[in-house]
Amino acid sequence: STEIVWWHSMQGALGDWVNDIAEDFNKSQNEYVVRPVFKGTYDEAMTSAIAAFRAGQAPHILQVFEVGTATMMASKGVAVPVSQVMTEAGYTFDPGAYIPAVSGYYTAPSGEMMSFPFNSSTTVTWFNLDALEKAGVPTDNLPTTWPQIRAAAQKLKDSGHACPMTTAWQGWTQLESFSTWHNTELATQGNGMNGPNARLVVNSPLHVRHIDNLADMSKNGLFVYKGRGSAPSASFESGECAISFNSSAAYAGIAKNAKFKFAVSPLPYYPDVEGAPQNTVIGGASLWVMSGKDDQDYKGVGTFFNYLSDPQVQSNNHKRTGYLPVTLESFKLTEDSGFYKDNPGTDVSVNQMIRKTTDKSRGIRLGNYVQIRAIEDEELEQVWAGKKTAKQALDAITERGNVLLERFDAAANR
Amino acid sequence: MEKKPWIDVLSHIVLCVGILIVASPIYMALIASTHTAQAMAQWPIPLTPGSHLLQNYADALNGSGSGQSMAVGRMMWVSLVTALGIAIGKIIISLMSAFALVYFNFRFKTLVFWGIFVTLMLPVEVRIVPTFEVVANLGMLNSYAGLTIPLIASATATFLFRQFFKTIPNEIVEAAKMDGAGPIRFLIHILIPLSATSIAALFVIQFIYGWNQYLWPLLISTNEDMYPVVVGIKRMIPAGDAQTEWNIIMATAILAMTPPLLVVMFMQKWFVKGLVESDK
Amino acid sequence: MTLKTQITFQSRWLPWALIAPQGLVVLVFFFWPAGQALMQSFQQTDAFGITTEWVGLENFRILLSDPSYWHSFRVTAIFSLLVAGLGLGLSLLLAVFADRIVRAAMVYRTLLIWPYAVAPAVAGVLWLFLFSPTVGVVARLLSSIGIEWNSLLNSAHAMTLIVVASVWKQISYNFLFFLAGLQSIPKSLTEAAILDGAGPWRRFWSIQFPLLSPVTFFLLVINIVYAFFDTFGIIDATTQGGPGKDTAILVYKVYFDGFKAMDLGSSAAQSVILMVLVIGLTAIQFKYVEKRVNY
Amino acid sequence: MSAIEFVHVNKIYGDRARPAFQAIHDFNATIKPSELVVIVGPSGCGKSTLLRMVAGLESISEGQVIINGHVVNDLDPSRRNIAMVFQNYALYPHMSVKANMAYALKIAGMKQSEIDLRVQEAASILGLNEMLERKPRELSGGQRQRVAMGRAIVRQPAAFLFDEPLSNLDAKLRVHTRLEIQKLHRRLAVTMLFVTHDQIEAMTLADRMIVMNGGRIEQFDTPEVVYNRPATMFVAGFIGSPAMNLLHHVPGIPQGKVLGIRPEHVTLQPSDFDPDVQRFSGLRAMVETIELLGAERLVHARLGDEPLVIRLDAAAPPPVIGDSVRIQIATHLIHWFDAASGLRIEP
Amino acid sequence: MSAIEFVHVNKIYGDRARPAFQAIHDFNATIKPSELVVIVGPSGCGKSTLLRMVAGLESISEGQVIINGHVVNDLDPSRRNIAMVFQNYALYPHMSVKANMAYALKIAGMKQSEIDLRVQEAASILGLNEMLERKPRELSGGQRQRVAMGRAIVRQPAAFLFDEPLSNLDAKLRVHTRLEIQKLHRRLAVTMLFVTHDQIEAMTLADRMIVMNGGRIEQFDTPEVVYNRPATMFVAGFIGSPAMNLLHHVPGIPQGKVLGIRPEHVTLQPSDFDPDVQRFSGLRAMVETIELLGAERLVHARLGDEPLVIRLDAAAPPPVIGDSVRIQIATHLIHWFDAASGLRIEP
Ligand SMILES: Nc1ncnc2c1ncn2[C@@H]1O[C@H](COP(=O)(O)OP(=O)(O)OP(=O)(O)O)[C@@H](O)[C@H]1O
Ligand SMILES: Nc1ncnc2c1ncn2[C@@H]1O[C@H](COP(=O)(O)OP(=O)(O)OP(=O)(O)O)[C@@H](O)[C@H]1O
Ligand SMILES: O=P(O)(O)OC[C@H](O)CO
Ligand SMILES: [Mg+2]
Ligand SMILES: [Mg+2]
Repeated sequence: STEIVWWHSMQGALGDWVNDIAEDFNKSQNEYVVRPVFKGTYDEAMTSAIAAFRAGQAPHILQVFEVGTATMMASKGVAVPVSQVMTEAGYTFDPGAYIPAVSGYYTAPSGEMMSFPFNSSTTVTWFNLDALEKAGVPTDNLPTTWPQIRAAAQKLKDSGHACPMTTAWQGWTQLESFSTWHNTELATQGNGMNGPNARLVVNSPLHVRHIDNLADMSKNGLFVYKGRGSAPSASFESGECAISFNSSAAYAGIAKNAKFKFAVSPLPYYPDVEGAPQNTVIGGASLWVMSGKDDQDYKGVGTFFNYLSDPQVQSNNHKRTGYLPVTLESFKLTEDSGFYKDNPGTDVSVNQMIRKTTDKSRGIRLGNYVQIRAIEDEELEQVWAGKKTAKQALDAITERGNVLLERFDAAANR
Repeated sequence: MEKKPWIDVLSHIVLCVGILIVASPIYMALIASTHTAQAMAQWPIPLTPGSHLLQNYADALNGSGSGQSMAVGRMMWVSLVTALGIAIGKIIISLMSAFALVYFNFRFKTLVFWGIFVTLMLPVEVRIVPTFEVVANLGMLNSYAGLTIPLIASATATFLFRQFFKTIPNEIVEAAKMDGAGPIRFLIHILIPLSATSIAALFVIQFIYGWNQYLWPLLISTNEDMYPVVVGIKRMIPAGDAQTEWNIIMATAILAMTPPLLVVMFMQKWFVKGLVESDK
Repeated sequence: MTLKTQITFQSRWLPWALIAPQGLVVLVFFFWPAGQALMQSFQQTDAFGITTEWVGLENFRILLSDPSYWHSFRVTAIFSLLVAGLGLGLSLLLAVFADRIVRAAMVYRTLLIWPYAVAPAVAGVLWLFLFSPTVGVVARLLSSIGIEWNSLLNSAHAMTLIVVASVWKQISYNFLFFLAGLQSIPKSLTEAAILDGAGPWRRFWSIQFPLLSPVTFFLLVINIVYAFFDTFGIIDATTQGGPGKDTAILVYKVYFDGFKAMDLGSSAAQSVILMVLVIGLTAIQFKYVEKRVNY
Repeated sequence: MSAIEFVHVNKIYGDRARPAFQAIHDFNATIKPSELVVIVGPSGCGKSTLLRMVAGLESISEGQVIINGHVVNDLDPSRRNIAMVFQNYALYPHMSVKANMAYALKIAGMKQSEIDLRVQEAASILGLNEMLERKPRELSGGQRQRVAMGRAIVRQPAAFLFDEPLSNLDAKLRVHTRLEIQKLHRRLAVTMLFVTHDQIEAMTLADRMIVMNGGRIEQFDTPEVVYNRPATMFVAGFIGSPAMNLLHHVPGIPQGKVLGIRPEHVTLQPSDFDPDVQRFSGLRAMVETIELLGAERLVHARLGDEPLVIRLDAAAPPPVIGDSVRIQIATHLIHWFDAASGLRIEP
Repeated sequence: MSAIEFVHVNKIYGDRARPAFQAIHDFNATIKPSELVVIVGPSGCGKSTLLRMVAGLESISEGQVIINGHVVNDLDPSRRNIAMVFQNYALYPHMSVKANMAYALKIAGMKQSEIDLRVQEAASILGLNEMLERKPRELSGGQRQRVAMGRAIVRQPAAFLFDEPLSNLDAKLRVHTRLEIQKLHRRLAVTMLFVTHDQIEAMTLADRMIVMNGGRIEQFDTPEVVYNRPATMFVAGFIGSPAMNLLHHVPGIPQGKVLGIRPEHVTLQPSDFDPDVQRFSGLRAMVETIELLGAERLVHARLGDEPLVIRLDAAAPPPVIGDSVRIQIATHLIHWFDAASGLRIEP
């Protein structure tokens, strides 16, 4: 049987999940064997893949985080579009079956869907209901706008809660998702979706206003910075922070460790901004098919992807991990199974992504994205630390990020 | 020595405080590995041993916690082979080259010397992609050779041996010559036995270096069968969205540091001796 | 000390045969890749190396015109000095006291040797755990005694954190060398100093410390190289260079740009700069060592 | 210029690991001011221990050490006003000769001008003026030895202690340095305690010498007395080179007595019999080897089953190896010892 | 049992770093089979160099070294059938005594049973049977020395080379080991070349001795001749302890001549003037120090501005320090040297 090698970055319980999927698939047929290989964190896996590709040793399937999407797309000839793989393997592939924000994000300007959305997440708000109740915030009508969030945070603080609100993935939730949620550009060229010649415009008045607001909340002890990436997750799970902006996929951990009632809501928005709320951006990762393999191999990949596209499989994945049910059908299936009734709020993420996207909200796809994320972290930390104003920091992000974008642009045009 | 009992008392105090600080992270890891995941996720976390020791270690070992399919036993084996390979390989090639550098005169000796010396200063990580390409081109991915050989390309051991060889009296060499021993016999019969303590010290240093590799094996192994245990631990530390099971992580961390710790403890006598002698 | 002429063996081919294994490994796995890295520093390329362009010194120009890169020099200097200084200072302190206590020295040594066995990746996790804002014992302990520990936003705290973790990892190694060095100082020297009326403090500074200088110097080189090169794992696990760029030392940037951000050209240029820097530094140090070391 | 008294001094070494070991047994002695006393004895007899107790480097288990009338048992080494010269010199390798000598004075807080003066003075005495700026490693063995003495001299201590200060020197330099120490002692007139296991050194240097064995005093007297009237068999065998012949089984020796005779007092094949001198005669010894030492010859022979060394003038005709020769021993030069106690028996 | 010949041997050291240095100058000598020749001379005179050229550890710059009739210049050290005992013994620290001794035989491919036999034999000769299993560090200095010899003996070499093999031993052990080597030589009757800078050692051991200075032979003769008729002033000053007095300015000494007289041939305050013996008399020397060496006394005096050592019997009454004493020198015991060339002038 043909072996399909799949490099992934799923750690902890998610690693088990990946292995289970592969095992199920391998059992479901006997022509192909999918062999998942853990290759470290997303960035480590990608570096491995780059090195392996250069040496002609790339895997068949590579899991790439959304931040690496632009790099993958810009590297022509590295990957085979997933639509092509599926079609050539004899399966029908309908991008329209996917949630628009998902399919849109992984579709190249040429209209081809490049990678297979595997574990997509989005940004949501997590509430500690016990804490809110104790602070006198009504839990049946959770805050949905920033002014309401601020008020709730104030009450939490007054009730003695040391960390009323925090945020994980600050760049993702407070700049990127924030932008699409408010139907505002983070970068030109449709946030880079239309080509590599995008430039950051993250220093717009709306962005400045929001970051100013957070800075002010921070100064008043309403917002407590708990670190980069997913590090702040633990502070919500432990009950320390009552409100947290985080990935929808934080569900698994919260469900397991939280000793309190919790709820999940869409991100808050500024009600006076026109077009808000629009839709949030995608996170997580997708599966890329690497070029240079045999037809037989690609057939196997196609078969595997076809298996993954099965609504029941997708629904199961969704329920198990908190990642999005990436097709509308699997969403329905999950709904019908009564899962959302039993686990209120778990559908929130889908609901806020399901809308028809605009040119400004399809997603963020920037080159040198990893470094740009690092710049976002660096500069925002300066704001929380009171060393820079929101405006200064956002200007700096724009300026420093654009240097990187220019270089990416230049390389892509070569 | 003069009688200053208060200094002795102070010495003990300072050392105890030092040990307290130095050992506390390890103590916390030990504690964490005896509790449930929930206990470790809430403040206050326990500071005394809990009751889940056996369960956690069993989970870590047979992987019924995070990372079900990871066989810690296999990873330990890979680590062991890698660490031994690096330690022994490095010792062997360094012994040979140090021997050549000290006991022979040949053209370009200085050039060779400096060529080897420079390698002290550029760790694998900052040239990792090109190195990977070389290894891949040589077909050494997924092999113990790929895990070990590129990592023995540094000169630490060569220099330690060179230092040590220079302290061996000339007369011993001459006695061996008169006894009819050629260079190879001299190396095997005299030099290597005499270098025992240096070899022991280097073995410890290199074993630990090999055991603790993370990035390189991660890159070079495209088959999970070839992962060392440190990669396994990193994998149990959930990034992104999964929950953090500190208990299992710490149990695995303790398991992972046990072999090098044992090596250090058992060999510390020779280790220290080797360090002192080579230092002079 | 007389100049010792080394007795040698005669052979035309044997030395080369003996050098061959190491020579080969070094050539293939060090010089070849290092050469390629050097080449990369003059190129701009996309991540997968599909398009490559020679840009001459462009990568260096961009780097050197980036104020954050210069900032990173300063951070590196501060970090290295702190790690080397504290690492050496603390381990020397422990070694001096352990040297005094003849009887229990072995016990103390065994206990102090532990961190040496811990992988940097694991060390990072341990410290992350201890300083975790939520369940970290140290973080909580500090805040309970009134120090609002916030390594996330307070640069000084963040620097403290990575310095502590890095020093911790290196302390056993230094300790072992210092102890060995102290124990090799002839006892009669100490006794002579006692008779000369020197108290323990004075004796340490005027006799033991100067006599340890070869060891100290060796360790200084080792520690600086360690601080320069081997600490990115710890930084990555704890502060990731933050807050801002205040703990982003040079090698972390090399690692981040090259390994995480896949900016190979810039990363290669940085390694070249770093290497030149370290070779220069080491050359200076070795010149100095050669002069000083042989009492 | 102080007296040093040992009053019932005992030293017991012991820690948990090893059982207690008594290195010094009830030691009593008085070193007079300005006296040069040499302590001599075989390795491990306790010489260093004794010295180190005086210096304060070793605690005193029992009894008292009294310097200049004061019990110093509990006094800090630095407060005893005593200087010590170590076998390996223990020079501070990182300090110049000058700094080595000045170190103690500096610690004592002496003025720099005063220090310079004293160092200059000591350097002149020892002929070290030329090398004040050198490091110890740049000196020869003999020069190092002198620096070690200089370091002691500058302190103008109440007493000097020397622990085998010459044993690292080669034979020629040893003789020379021995003479220098002697001169120094005469010049400074300071109390000196000098340890050696070389009996020639002891004989030539000492005003009085202490012969030690197994932690006890065997004899404490002037070199002449020690040589000519050794108090015990041990002293007889230890002092003198080649050592005194100790014969147990010579025909005519009373039971339980040992006959001691120095090699120079045994005569060979006497052709001119002197009736005035009463002699053991008619003995026959078997010549085994002969060594020529320049001015004299040592004949190693065997008397019955006991070895006998005879010292002859090189000018005299040597016996033939393997021959049996007639020897004579002058009765008035014989030393008698009790075989059981080893003590000297005065005739 | 081989002869060793040196024919116009020269040795020039030199490498890029240091300028060429000639350590041996036109050296010619023939060591007869079974002879024990001692090479003696001050440090740096080329003794070791010479030995090492015989051993093959040092190349020969010019001339030939001939062993047993074969020019060995280009022969490998191990093929010269020669054994060497080093100053620091150079025992292999990690091997047992037995293994140390067996090593060369093993390399030569000898059968184990034969090896055992030879080791046993050598061990018996040297009294090492008890300690064959010990490691060198578990042996005393003297025992180590014997192992080093044992290592040489087992090979049954054509010649033994010793490079200061006793200098790491203490005085007593030295005397003892010296005798052992002598016995060994007699027993094995093998050619031996023995280097030392200790002239007593040289005198007592040698069949003949080579006195070297600055890479040249000063004298090559039996100890008696070397002692009694030193060929040069250098030999006169080097051989004998205390050394011969060499006086340049004694009234009555002819211009350009140096008077040599051994300390034992100077007489003090002669009360009984013997008219038969022609003497330098009426000389006055100033007594500076006196050393008692047991059986004799050394009087260090000054004759004019020249030092003069006088050796007296300890039984004779010693002079008083500071006194000016009358001395006499027996003319027939005087050695005369040419002041310019240093060569002996036969009367
Ligand atoms: N610290 C110690 N602990 C136990 N025993 C000791 C200690 N120091 C010395 N001894 C023992 O005490 C005895 C006397 O030792 P000491 O050093 O005084 O001898 P010594 O006469 O100076 O000998 P040497 O001539 O070899 O220097 C020896 O048997 C020695 O083993
Ligand atoms: N490898 C060498 N290169 C240059 N000069 C050397 C070398 N070996 C010895 N010499 C010089 O040759 C001379 C003779 O040295 P050699 O070792 O033979 O003297 P030695 O008589 O054995 O002295 P010692 O009694 O000190 O052992 C010395 O001046 C020495 O410095
Ligand atoms: O935590 P995940 O898997 O939802 O992914 C988070 C995103 O990658 C942030 O960019
Ligand atoms: Mg002693
Ligand atoms: Mg020599």
